[in-house]
Amino acid sequence: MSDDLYQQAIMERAKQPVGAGRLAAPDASVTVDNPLCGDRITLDLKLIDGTIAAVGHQVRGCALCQASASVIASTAVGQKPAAALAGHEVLRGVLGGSEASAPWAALGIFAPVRRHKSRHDCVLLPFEALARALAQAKPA
Amino acid sequence: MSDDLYQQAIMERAKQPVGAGRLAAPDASVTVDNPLCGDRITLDLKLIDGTIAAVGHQVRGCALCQASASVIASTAVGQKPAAALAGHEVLRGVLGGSEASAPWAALGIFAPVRRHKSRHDCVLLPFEALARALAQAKPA
Amino acid sequence: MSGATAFDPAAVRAQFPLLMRGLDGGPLHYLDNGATSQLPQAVLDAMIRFETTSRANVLRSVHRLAEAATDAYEGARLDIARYLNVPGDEIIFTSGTTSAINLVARSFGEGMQPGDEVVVSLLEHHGNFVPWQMLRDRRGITLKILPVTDEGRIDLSALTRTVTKRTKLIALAHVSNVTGAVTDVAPVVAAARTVGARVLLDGAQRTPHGPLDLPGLGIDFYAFSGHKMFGPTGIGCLWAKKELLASMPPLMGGGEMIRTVTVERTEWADVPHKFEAGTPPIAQAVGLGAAVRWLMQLDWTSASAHEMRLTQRVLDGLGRLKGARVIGPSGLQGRAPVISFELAGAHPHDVCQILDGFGVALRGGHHCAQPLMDHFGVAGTTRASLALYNNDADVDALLTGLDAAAAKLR
Amino acid sequence: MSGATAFDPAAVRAQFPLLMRGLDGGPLHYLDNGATSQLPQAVLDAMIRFETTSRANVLRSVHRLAEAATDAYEGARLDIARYLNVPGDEIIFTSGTTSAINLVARSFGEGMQPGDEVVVSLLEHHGNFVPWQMLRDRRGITLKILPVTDEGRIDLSALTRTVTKRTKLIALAHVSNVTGAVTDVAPVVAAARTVGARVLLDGAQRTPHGPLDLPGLGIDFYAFSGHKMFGPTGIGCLWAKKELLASMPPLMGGGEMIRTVTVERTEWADVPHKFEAGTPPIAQAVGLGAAVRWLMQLDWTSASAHEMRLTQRVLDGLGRLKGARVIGPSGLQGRAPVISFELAGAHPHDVCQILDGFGVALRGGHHCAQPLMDHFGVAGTTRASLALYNNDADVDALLTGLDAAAAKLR
Ligand SMILES: Cc1ncc(COP(=O)(O)O)c(C=O)c1O
Ligand SMILES: Cc1ncc(COP(=O)(O)O)c(C=O)c1O
Repeated sequence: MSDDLYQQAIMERAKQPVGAGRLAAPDASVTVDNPLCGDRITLDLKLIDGTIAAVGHQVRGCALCQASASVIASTAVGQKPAAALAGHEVLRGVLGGSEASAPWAALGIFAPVRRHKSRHDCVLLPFEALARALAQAKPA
Repeated sequence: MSDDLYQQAIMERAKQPVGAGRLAAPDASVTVDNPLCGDRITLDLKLIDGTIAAVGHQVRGCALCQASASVIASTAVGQKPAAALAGHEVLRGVLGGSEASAPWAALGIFAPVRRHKSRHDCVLLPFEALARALAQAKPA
Repeated sequence: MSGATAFDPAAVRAQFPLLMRGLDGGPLHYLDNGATSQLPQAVLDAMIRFETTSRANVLRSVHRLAEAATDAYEGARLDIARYLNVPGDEIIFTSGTTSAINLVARSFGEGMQPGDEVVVSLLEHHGNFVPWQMLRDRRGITLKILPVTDEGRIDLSALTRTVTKRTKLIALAHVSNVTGAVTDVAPVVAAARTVGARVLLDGAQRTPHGPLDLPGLGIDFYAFSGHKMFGPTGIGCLWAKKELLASMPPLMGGGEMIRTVTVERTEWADVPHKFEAGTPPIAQAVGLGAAVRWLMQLDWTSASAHEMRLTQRVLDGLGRLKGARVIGPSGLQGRAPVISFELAGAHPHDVCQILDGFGVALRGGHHCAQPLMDHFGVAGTTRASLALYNNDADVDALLTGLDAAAAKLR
Repeated sequence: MSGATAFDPAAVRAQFPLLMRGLDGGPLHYLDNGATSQLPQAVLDAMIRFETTSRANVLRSVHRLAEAATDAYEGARLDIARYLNVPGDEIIFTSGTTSAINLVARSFGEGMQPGDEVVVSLLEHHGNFVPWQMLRDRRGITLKILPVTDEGRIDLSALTRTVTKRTKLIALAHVSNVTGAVTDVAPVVAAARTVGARVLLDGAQRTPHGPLDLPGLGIDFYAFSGHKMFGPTGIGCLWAKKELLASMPPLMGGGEMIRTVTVERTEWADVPHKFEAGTPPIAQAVGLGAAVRWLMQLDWTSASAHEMRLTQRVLDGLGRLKGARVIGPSGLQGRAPVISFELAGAHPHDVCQILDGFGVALRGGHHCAQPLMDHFGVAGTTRASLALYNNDADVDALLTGLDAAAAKLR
């Protein structure tokens, strides 16, 4: 049954997402679409001394996308860009069948998504936005 | 067996076609192609007092096309345009299963073509040329 | 298979091997017919028969196989023409609705001048929207957009102020793939006639629901896909009046569409072959021919009544579901069995995913109609689209699953 | 079906239901493979399996059927990419060779300026000739034509004087569908590189004869059809390097090829989907994937040797037949098993018709290569085109039938 996707861990993150809402004066801000489903995330970043100080996001997307954005907001704050970007790899690993490792252990909640290829992009979209936002912030 | 197409009656007409060659000063001259097979006929007409006085043809086509042009040349000379055009209908009839009637009885040799739809255009092509040539000659 | 027989939904369903097989050992409630319908055994058999007894290229060779293939291919064209009540040589085989409409945009459309106008609506599928946007950007035409009503219909009251002397084409969905609204064609044709514009209907969502009389509609172009009407993928048709087709340049060049080719110049073959460059989708045409023959032996009065009864059940069920909002006509009048809805607080993909757990196949998202989604202020909708083989068990499973989804997601 | 097995022609032939069935109770000697090849049971089975277990639209819905359909479709893309030794996302599904080449002409070609040059050859199939003529008439480019040698090969010695700084594309047949000549690609690529031109190969007659290493050829575009390589009709592919595809505008607009659509503007999706507007030929892609998997498990060293041995037998037989003239290379070097010939005094259609009486399927006519026919001063040729399932009995029947035709027609 595919509704094992909607376990408590994911639904809690999706319903009370950490970091929901835009930041006031972000250092970087990107909007990314999923062309196939029309989902969209806007992700704002604030960096202080090369460390992620705040993450805001506005998601027009499914519970998986919401939950993924929430994990970013709750994990990436306080990280250096490289550590934050590592989350993208950890998530790909989880979708490929690996375990989620610290500091991105929370991504383990997405293990049930693995079997649902058509939903991989839903959880990956916020991380794509994060990567682009960090790239945008770099030259500043 | 489909080689019943190549009976003596057709092959004789094809090998010694009546009217082969161009006319010197035709009143009408048309070239018609079969787009699907690349066959081509040029048909020349001479009319005297509204009667077909001579037919010449140059065929780059198969035995069926040659034989058909030959039947035209041997039958249409001396006819009025309306009688000549009637040959087109007689031939369609033969291909549909009817008997060939005088003065176009010679078209009966094409009865075996009936079963070979892909060859109908081969025998019809010279008659299409004849129709166009007569149309061209009319205003003159 | 000959003569109209009374419509028996269970007997019809039994002819669809995939529906009978079900999904992972459980039943399959296939309600994603608007995306692609299932294939009846008769169509599969016709294609297998073609591949194993008559496979060859068409219009090319004189051997018996090639004659059989050509007969099958051209015979399919005639069957499809009968389904639409038009002459066979007005049917052009394309690879689908999208390529049919793009053909019109790139051929008929190239004859337009800067400032000429094409009128579409806000509810068009991207397949009848993007080609005209591209034409606009290529040729400098003006793209005008008819609004939609609150019930998700094209707002035809806007025709008079939208259509002008510069209007060359009005291109609209016959049936919306999102709202299920059936367009009232007569006023569109009337508006077009007053200014000499042509009318194109995108029939992708109409053709699965029974035979048509295109000349009776008074339109100029009709486009549709095989895979949505119980036929194969990889095939569709463009219908247009012969004089119109004769006046249009071909889009693609290649074999079979020429009369003569020399190094200097090329003369085109006659319609319809002028528009069918290269080897056409032969087996797929044969399959689509079998699909329309299959469709034509059904009693469409009963089949439509069956589709409408199930549609009403879905609408009623959604009416009882808290937070559900139908995006489309509330009643059955002028409506096809395509039902889109929003479930407050729940994303369509999550709804579809949970329903998949109940064996119910739905589609969620923008349905290739983003401008309409923007208009209704939603990212997407959830859509149940029915075909004549659906039954009460399908509707029951849908409504049960939606209750569960609502509970879980909110 | 896994692992390369020794090539057994009889065992291969036994996998083709139509060949086993024969024709009207007699044997079928199918030598019209250059027009369309036959379909092995494995491909038919793959398509039936798709239609009866996984049929749904792709890339759209999240239900299990749609996931299975998407996997099958994208999996086929990867299999085809393996056959050509290229990355999967460089394969674009089209409806055939003709539409693949027209796509290049209408997309890459639109970037050309008046005076820019496209180089083709005199032996091209209309599918690789007419699109460039149309581009010439549309954009004012210059179309340059490489001559052919007496042996029916593209005369590559003319490259240096033909290719100039204005040359943007050299578009040639990889294998001629008339003469069977295999084009020597290296000098073409070298000539193109010196002026920064791109190279397109029309691979329609090459892909049925074993896997390829496209990157090793150094070319930029490759086009081919499924139906000539033991796959379904209604499908073909364009391969091009990803950067090149990324720089090209789409030809068709519609669903699946967009990132976002608003009333004002549209952003395209990434390659390859940018070029696949609308519902693609899904079952046909699945079938073509099965065809290349089937092809890849054969031992192509033996299979090619088998094809070449039969080709030599045909050439020898024609050498003994009075009045026969081969139009094409006299030997096996740089030659595919496509053999065209003239029989003095006999029209190709009559030859084919008489051979049909012997159960031999040939093609006669201009083979969609009228400029080449004009060059050789013939209205058409008779062509025997072989595939790996042909056998000695096919060659025997051909040679016996030709003797009879010669006697009858002259
Ligand atoms: C060399 C060549 N190019 C192009 C084509 C056109 O292929 P299709 O008709 O499948 O588009 C063919 C086949 O007829 C061919 O032999
Ligand atoms: C109304 C409408 N138009 C056009 C299309 C495009 O059809 P296809 O994808 O078969 O080209 C669809 C189907 O998706 C549709 O529903």
